[in-house]
Amino acid sequence: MTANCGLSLDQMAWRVAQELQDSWVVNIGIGMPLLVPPHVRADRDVIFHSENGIIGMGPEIEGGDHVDPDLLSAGKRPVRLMPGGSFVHHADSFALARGGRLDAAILGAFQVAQNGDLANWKLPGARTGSIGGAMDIAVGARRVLILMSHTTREGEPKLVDRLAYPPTARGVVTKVFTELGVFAITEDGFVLEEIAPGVCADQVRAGSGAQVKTDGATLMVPPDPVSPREPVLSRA
Amino acid sequence: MTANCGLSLDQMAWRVAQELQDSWVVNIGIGMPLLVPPHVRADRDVIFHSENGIIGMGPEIEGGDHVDPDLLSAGKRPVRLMPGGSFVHHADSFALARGGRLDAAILGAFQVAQNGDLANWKLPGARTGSIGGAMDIAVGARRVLILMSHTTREGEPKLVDRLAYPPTARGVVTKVFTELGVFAITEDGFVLEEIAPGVCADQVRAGSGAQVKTDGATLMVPPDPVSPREPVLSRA
Amino acid sequence: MKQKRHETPLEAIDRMTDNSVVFVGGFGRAGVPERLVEAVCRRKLRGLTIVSNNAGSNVAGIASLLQEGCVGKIICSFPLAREAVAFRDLYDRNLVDLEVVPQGTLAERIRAGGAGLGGVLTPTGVGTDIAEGKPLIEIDGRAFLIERALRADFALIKAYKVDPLGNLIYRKAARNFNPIMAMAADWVIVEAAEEVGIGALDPEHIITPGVYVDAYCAVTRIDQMMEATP
Amino acid sequence: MKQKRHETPLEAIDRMTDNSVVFVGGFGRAGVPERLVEAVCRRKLRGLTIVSNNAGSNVAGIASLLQEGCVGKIICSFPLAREAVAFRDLYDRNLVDLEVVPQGTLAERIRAGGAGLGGVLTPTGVGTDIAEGKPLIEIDGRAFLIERALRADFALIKAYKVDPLGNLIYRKAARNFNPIMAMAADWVIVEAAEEVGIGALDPEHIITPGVYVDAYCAVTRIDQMMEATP
Repeated sequence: MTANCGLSLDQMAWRVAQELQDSWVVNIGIGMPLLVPPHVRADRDVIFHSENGIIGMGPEIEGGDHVDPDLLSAGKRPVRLMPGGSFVHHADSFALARGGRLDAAILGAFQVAQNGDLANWKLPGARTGSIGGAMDIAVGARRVLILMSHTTREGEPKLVDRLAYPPTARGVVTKVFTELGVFAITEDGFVLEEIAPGVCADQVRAGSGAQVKTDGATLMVPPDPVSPREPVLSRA
Repeated sequence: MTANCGLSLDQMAWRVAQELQDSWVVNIGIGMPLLVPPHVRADRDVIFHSENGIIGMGPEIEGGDHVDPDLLSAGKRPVRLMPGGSFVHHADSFALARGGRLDAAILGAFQVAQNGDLANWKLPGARTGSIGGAMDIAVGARRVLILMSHTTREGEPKLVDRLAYPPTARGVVTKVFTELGVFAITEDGFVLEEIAPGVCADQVRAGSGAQVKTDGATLMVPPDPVSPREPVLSRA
Repeated sequence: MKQKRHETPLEAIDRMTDNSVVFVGGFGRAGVPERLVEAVCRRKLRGLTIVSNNAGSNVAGIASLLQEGCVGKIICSFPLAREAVAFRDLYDRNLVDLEVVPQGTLAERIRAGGAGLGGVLTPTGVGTDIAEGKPLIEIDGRAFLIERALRADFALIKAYKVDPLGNLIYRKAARNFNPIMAMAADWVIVEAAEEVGIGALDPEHIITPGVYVDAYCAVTRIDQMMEATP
Repeated sequence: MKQKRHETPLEAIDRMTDNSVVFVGGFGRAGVPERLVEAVCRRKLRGLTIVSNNAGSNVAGIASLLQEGCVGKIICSFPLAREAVAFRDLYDRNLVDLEVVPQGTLAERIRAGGAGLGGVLTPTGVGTDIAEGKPLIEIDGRAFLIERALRADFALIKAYKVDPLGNLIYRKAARNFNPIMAMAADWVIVEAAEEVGIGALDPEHIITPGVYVDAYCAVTRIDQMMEATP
């Protein structure tokens, strides 16, 4: 994360949440994306899908006596079920994901390439990695929204020309949300649509490993502090 | 049907029923096979599968006020559900049929070839025919038991060298039950295992369009009259 | 929240257009969305490709679509039932196209469409007329046909109960093709016998999650509308 | 009627043998048949290929199988969870083989095995490491991998309730892989939280029909045994 520059984690989560429209069915990946649901607008009913077979997953809850061991998120943490929610088995859960009924998936990433290729499961040269549901969800969701830091801890760009990491899926990413702004994947590669307050276009370009079209970007105005509708109870 | 020769329809149904072992899961085709269930031995629990999603189908019932329009056999006639029965959707119903959990299927046939090929869906030269579930069930069941008349109404053999009718499935038939006897499909073709009372081996060979090994056949002794456990309420 | 509820079958099908591919649930008369089909007849839609187990019996359901001249093609497993009078008549006069599909293959092709798969490898139909023109593949010495996924523009579904989110349960063997068809169409329209409130259906018992349903009408009135608890 | 009931987990798994392929239900700790797994550990079976979503966490479930030296290979989607300590240790020392499968592909391969299919065509994994060595097929301009069906010799299933016929219901997200694994193994062994009588489970609510179940044990006692009505 670029220190002291751009959006806070909560502001990033808030911004992704604004993408989610009323009645959308949305899959939330483990890690940073788990911060998004509490920021969904109060006038929008978003239905969260968890790949372990929960349709209409509610927010995560703190541990304790009221925790149900049979009601866990994909990140294996206790959650609630929303009214009207239901359960399906794993094949049916991924049928939903691949079958076109996911309006969006919010995933983390190691790298995103300018053609929409996504890498988020395995480090280069590693003997193996954990795919989980990422490949199916990335391929199946109508929109793949990536929530990630703009660069690695070492300052390496994560928006890249071509993936150096093993791919999760090809040409699937719709938009990328980082602390510096919102990036659409277009025919012409990365386009900065919104820029975070206090960030300039040069910073964005300098931190990216691919061409980024920055003219035409609007200034993002997040509430500060952002107030989630529900308390964020846990951090990934 | 060869008139006045060999088993009655009820005796044929009785004989097939004797094949069914305790706890077997059995699919019953439409037509003549529907006569079989009432003859299942009282000391054997046979679970009937109906391809429209009924597991544990009970006997057919007469029409009337107590008929449930949502509980029909594959032949579209009102049935009961046995205690412990359940419902699945069509994909899961055929998953069961193809997936190896059907111990037997009892089907009718136009022709059976000595290599176990089965024809039961389309007449030669016909523009089309009704497959229904026959192809899947014939391919999926562990044992395919054919219940049919030994010859056509015109006296043409139905046990044949090679199919003249369009095939339903290749090499799937286990045994054939006709009014003349019980025929196993073996490496050496048709083998007459049991012969009906009053029938001689020459008759069997004369009525068949393929070699039938008849030596070693035992005499079948059906109860006469056969008494079904449940009244046979309808005829196909 | 998306408004899925419609007052009448005619309103529920308002998005349907000519030349669509349409799934129609049901096996025999169990689970056939007869009121929706009736509405399609009334709208006199043309050139529909109907995917269903049967080609209709007597005058209700798909038979009425055929008689009204709505249907250009039928994809089914059992076209020639004795009662399929309307179909036979049109088929004999070459006024309707037919694709016959083994029933289990039909079910899997629809499910594959719903699951975002390209198709399945099935042993059903190998060595038969059904195999003509289809790729054959051998796995561990056994032959399989590649059967392609099947999706529809619209699905007409008959359910027992529906809630405002579109969650469905079915009744006995009226379940049949309905749940898989609801997964595999771009726009899913439901005719339910009864509408209930959110929360009235036990999450464990729901067969078709509401996310698959786009529009519904209830043949009977709402009998209870429980308040959604947050 | 086939006697499926066993008094203890150890009796329920009595048919299991070395070098089997074994499905183990569960996701995280929800729906893991921990008592059956414990019994497998006690029997010190060897050379098992375990198919499950995870490679075990901490010391329970699959982790204990790994620590006891029962496992030759793991087929799973998520091997490197932070808590997969036992797996990491063995894998780093090359004492266990691994096949990583995308989670949805794993689910479909198992379901295909249960459905008697040879495999499915999936878009998942196209253009990635997962595609290596797998046939690619194009349908309507889109690329799909042919992924082969997966069956097991034994399935270890965790259910909520079971009846003497083996009918099962599950509880919430503990359902996960259990119903599809129960369809795709030659011998299916169930650990249920509760045994109920025939007829106590509503036919509409049964998730796994008893025909799939070969053996079960109940962790708690029979609380009711209704008489089967003819």
